[in-house]
Amino acid sequence: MFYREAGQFKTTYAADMAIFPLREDRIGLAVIIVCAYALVFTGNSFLLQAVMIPFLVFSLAAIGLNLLTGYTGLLSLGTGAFMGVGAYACYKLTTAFPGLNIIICILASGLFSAAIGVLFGLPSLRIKGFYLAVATLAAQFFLQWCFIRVPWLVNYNVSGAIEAPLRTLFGVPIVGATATPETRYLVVLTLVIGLTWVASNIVHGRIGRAWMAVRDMDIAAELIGIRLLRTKLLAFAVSSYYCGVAGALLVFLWYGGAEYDVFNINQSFFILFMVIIGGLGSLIGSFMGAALIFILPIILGMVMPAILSPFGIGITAATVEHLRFMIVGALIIFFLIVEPHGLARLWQIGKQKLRVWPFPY
Amino acid sequence: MRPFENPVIPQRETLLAVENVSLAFGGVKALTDVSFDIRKGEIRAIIGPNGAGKTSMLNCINGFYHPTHGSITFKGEKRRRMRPSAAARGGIARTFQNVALFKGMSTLDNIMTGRSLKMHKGFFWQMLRYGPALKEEAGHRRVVEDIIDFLEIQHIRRTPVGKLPYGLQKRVELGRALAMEPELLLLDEPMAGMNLEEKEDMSRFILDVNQHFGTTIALIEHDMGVVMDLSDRVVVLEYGRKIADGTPQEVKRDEKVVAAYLGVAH
Amino acid sequence: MDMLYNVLIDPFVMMGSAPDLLIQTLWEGLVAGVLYALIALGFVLIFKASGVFNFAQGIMVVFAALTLVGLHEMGVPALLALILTIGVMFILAVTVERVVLRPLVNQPDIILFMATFGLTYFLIGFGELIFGGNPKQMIAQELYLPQGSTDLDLFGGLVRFQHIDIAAAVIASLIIAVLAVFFSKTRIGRALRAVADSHKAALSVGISLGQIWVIVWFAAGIVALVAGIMWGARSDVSFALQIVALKALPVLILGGFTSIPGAIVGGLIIGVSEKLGEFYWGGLVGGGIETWLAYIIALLFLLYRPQGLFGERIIERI
Amino acid sequence: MAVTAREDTFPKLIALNAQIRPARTAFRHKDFGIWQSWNWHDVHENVRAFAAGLQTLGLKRGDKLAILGSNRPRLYWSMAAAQWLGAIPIPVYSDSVAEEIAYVLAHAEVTHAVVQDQEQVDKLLSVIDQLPTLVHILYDKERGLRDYDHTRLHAIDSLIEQGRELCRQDATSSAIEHELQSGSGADLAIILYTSGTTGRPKGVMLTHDNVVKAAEIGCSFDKLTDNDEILAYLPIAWVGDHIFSYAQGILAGFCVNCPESPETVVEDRREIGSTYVFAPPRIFENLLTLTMVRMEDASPLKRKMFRYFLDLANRVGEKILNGDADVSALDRILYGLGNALVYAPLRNRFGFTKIKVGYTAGEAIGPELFRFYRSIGVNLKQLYGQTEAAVYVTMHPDGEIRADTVGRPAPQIEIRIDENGEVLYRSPGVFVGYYKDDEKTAATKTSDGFVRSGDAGFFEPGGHLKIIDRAKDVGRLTDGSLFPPKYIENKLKFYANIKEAVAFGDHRNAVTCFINIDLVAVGNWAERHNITYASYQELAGHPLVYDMIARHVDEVNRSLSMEPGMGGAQIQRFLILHKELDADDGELTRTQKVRRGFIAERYAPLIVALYDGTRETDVSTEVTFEDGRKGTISAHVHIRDMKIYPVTPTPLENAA
Repeated sequence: MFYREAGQFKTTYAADMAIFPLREDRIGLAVIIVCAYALVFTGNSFLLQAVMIPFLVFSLAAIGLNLLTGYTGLLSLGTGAFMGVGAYACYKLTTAFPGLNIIICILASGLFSAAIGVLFGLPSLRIKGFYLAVATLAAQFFLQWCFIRVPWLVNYNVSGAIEAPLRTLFGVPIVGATATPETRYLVVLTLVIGLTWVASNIVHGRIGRAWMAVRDMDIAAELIGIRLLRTKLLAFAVSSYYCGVAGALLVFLWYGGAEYDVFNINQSFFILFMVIIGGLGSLIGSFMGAALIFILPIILGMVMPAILSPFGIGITAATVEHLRFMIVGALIIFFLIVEPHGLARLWQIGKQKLRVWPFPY
Repeated sequence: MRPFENPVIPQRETLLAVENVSLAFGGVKALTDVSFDIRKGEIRAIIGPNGAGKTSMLNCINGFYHPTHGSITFKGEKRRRMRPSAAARGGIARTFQNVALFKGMSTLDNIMTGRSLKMHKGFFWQMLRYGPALKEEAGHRRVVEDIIDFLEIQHIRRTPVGKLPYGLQKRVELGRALAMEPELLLLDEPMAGMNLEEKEDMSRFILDVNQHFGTTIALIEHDMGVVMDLSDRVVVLEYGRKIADGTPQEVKRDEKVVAAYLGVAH
Repeated sequence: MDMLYNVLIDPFVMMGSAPDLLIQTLWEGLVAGVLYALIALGFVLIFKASGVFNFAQGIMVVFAALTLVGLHEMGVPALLALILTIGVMFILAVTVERVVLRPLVNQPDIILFMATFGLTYFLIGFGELIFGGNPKQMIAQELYLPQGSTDLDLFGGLVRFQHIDIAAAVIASLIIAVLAVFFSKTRIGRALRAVADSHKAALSVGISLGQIWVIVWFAAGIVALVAGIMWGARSDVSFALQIVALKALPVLILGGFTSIPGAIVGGLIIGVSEKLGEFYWGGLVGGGIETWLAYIIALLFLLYRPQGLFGERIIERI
Repeated sequence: MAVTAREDTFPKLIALNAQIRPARTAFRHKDFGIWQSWNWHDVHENVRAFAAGLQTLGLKRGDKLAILGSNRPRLYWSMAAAQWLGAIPIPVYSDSVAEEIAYVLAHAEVTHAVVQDQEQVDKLLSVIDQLPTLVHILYDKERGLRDYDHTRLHAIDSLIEQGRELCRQDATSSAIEHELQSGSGADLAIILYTSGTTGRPKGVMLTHDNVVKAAEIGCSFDKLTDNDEILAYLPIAWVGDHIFSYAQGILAGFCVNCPESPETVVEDRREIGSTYVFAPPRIFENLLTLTMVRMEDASPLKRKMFRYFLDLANRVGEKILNGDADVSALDRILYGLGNALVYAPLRNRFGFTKIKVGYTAGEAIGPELFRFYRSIGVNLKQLYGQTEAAVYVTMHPDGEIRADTVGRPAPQIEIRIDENGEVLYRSPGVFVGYYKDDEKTAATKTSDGFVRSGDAGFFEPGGHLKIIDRAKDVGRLTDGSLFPPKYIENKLKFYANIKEAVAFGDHRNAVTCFINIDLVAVGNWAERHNITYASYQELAGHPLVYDMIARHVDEVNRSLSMEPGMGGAQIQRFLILHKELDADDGELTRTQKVRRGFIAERYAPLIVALYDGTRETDVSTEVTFEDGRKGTISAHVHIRDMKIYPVTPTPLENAA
């Protein structure tokens, strides 16, 4: 309905292969980004702290997993652990080099989880599907165990937890107790946008195609000269990098501190659900999935008591938590049934409908 | 079918030589002591009844299986255990009996993957995309568009291959193989399950490929008529053994072949 | 050098010097293994019959146990509670078939796999919503499960055998035996095999997929219940168990997804090696290696034999 | 601004463009997935080099060069290149069979041919022995031609390259310049062969002056500038395409876009967003039919909305477009809403978003159809033109658009109507004569330079010309009342369900007609009423289909009864033909006009049946299939009698 494609023609391949070839899409994207930044001025720190920041963090993690599972077709249940690696690495870095810019620390910490990711990705050459999932479970549990049992990771502090120290950027505290939600939100938002941009560049290029080729039919991929191991390991590396950074952000710009069990198996599952519901093999889907899985329960938590209290039904936080589990579970089944390709596909369909409007097809 | 005959130049240099190749899975013998050669620029047909080991032969040639005995010499290089990706780098491309496209991707992307080997801009540039990486992409896109034009599939450029009818999928797969600019092109039943018209198109494409790009082609095909029209020389396999080898006319006359096709016990 | 000694020599010296401890550990391992095997069995049943990799099996164990205890807590007599629980497991089986499997028939395996994730989370939420999240005691004696223990004097040391463990071993073996008979002898059993080979084949033979799915899921439910009771009797009943349930995965890797004996052997191997590993080597790295040892073993094993102990070698065709 | 040419030939105009707007895009072609573009500088270079190349192939002043293929920049350039050398380009309908082409090329004594691809080359080679004068063939697309004998076969690109080389030497380049300068407006610019409804095609000779003047008329009338975009998709052999795409493109300097393939025309037009559109009614018709068919599958709510806003548009849309004042504010607001929800998106889908003016011509267009496009904001106009006039005879000025007329005489055009109602015109665009056919020329051109259009029509009080039919086709019933077959047929064809209609009645006691149903529209209708059918024939024979068509015919009869002098021409009996009329069977011309006479004899038994009162009859017909094979189809055809309305004459002003 909003699309006016007449007159939008391409005279070069570069233009034709643009990620957003349609003007309307570019405008839409710009509007979204502007709005995202504008949220800062709402001054609603609950919105920023409890909704937007975690939403963005999870989106990033979901993108990471999506690169691996959605684009390359390698199922992983170790996301949580890889996030953990990032978080702990960041902690070690920023405590070891207090002078080092925190942003650099965060970005660098991803490299460590990337390395670990590659290590646990090695088996992927020989094993596939469920089997690989188990391999990644090994990573999940082994790493989680490390977080507990290797005191060096937490600088031998008794609590066994990691604390986000105070760090500033241009004199403004962005990490630590005194950092305001606004500043932290801005940092997270900027990082996420940047990394998403990079991710979309990768998946739209040679590498992305190689990944999808491996996903769709690895034999054929190999027969056209794509090196399987290299491609898969690269996927593991990039994926884990994103998860790692997400983990670092989670601890340093959201929680402010964390213990090992933040990165437990359930975390892995939740990210996986975001990817499934959002849509395998779609970046925008990762955001949608994160929104649904993370934000929906929050809304429920606020709405349900409101609805039920008039009927004299008191509802405890625990109950809400339980309902959240049920609903998430039900949602997953529901989506797999109605649209196995997730919200992203629905989005696509909607977009297509707008393009051909008023025609049905 | 062909504008006019282009006579087979006698004794062109050998591109690929199969020497006493045997292949067995556990006890099952797929190939037994098969030898033949493929000469530069010719169209070589491999025919035989079902289960004769034709596909296994192709799989050996492009390194997907490794012969238990014997050797395969490609461009004068003896290859014993070669990975498929290595074969691809060596210049062997291939299509499959039951189409092996990347279902999730568009026609364009499928053919673009064929260029993977020729694209070299590293991870860093890929991250930025704009600049060198995109320039490279555009360059290869041009080549791919040539192929799309050649195969007359402009109208399905953006269609996910999963949605395409079988005949077109076969064509796209050929396109992907061509994108590799191979020296040796292996076609596994390129016309299986096609109607007459599609078969004629495909034959035309195969001939054009052979003539325009001078690509050497080895193809497996059931339709004898097609084989006779297309191929310069024919190898006949039965139960994993070579039972005949020569020009279509010679092979057609060979009583062993006739027997094999009529299913006469011998 | 010292490290090497600690890893390679010392543990075996210990085993030799204190065989009773070794036996005790082995026994513990075996019992744990039997229970892993039971859980794995549930997976195998469903995978064989419907090709679905049922991630929810672990949760079904917890859910079953929780229902049993929960009902009893509500004042239902133990045995009645047991029967009711069996009923619940049946209802669950039917519901799953109607709500999850039927709509997803002919979807790729991975989709169904994901669906069982959803089922898992739903069951967790559901169970906790109804019976509350806090750990419960398994009603062992109400179910006439043997209490106490027998100490045997072996190699100049006491080895303690918990009766409940013995019972567990016995019951587990019984169930396995029953299933074995069921699969090989009964008509339905053979039908299930047919399905395992190919859905179309089964349909052509004229068996309703739906029924079969209900049956296997119910069977898996029963197995889960038993496993739940046994495990609950040894520790207590809570969703912490799901972590334990995940252990079934490495077991399956070892045993292969479709082989019942595989599941058993795999279970025992994992159980034993885990306990031995923890007891003799765990200390070196600060203990608690039980949590991941099984997976690492499975992983290493995979690299060596991707198709599992009893699986066929896969020849890739193109 | 009115465009007036100081240069008098097209090559000179191209050179001019290369000076005053070198960087402005002149041609685009969707090829290899993107729009390959050439600006005026490139075009000038290419045409010049092309000319030089052609010279080396011996093309000289007065020679004829045939052009065979669909719209491609290089083919247009070949026209310019030929004109550069003073040779005469002769575009030919590329979809016509080898024999027809052979006739034209032989008749025109063509020496060189420029063709699109292997298909056309093969076509020429198949009749080469009938073309003694043809020496060289040039092709645009090499695919499949590599192994052909290239002694007389050349690739356009390599020839242009060769020419470019030559032009580097001063000698040749000055020679080429001299060739350009020695051309003048009085020279023959082009010969367009019209596929006449009867007999062999005639070669209409037009000079540069003719074409340039004609092009000027259009350009200034619609204020075309070099910012306009047009999609060239109609046959290059057709005068319309030659004037709109070639002549006006060069004169006004706007960009001519060539689609990727015939199938992709709609998408390509959408991508380009052409500002200046020309199409025969049937194209707009198909577009509308397709729209309605597709909307049938839309959700009920959406359909309701669509309907509502279309009705609204039908009520006020045209007024708003014409800038009438008497539209209520509410309606204006609603129309705005409709524009956002329906009209603008529709225009977008059609690729009409940026359209400045669109023309329909060739044959009369249905009022509903016409009104539809105007009401959704497409400035669609009608135009009455002929090859002999280099198109322009009459056209709709802005603000006085009327569905039932073809508008006022175009600037610089004089029109007179002779006693038997035939329209005659005189204008700067009027042709020199028919090539090698002076008697036909004499028959068509009067001594005082007027041209017999062969169409019957009349000026109505408004000063607009109204065409009824081909003059020779307008007949009389035995009772003496007027019988304009085309007029009746068009009224019928305005219904989406009716694709073709052929009316009979001249020298007979009553009007009867054959009807072809539109397979798309009716097929879709059948689906919705779950009527199953295996073939066109079966659908055509279906009683329910008959009922539906009968309703249409009845409406036509009513409207005829209310028009002056037309009341006698009401349809008394009709039948639905068992096969689709087809150009391959010679029933239609290449421009899809019905050949009434031919059809009459071909289906003589049916006509007999129409008049002898039988209710049904058997018939079998020989047909030519896609692949050229022949076969016969036989059918059992029903005939319907219709109700005749009493004649109620009404004053002309508010007719139709």
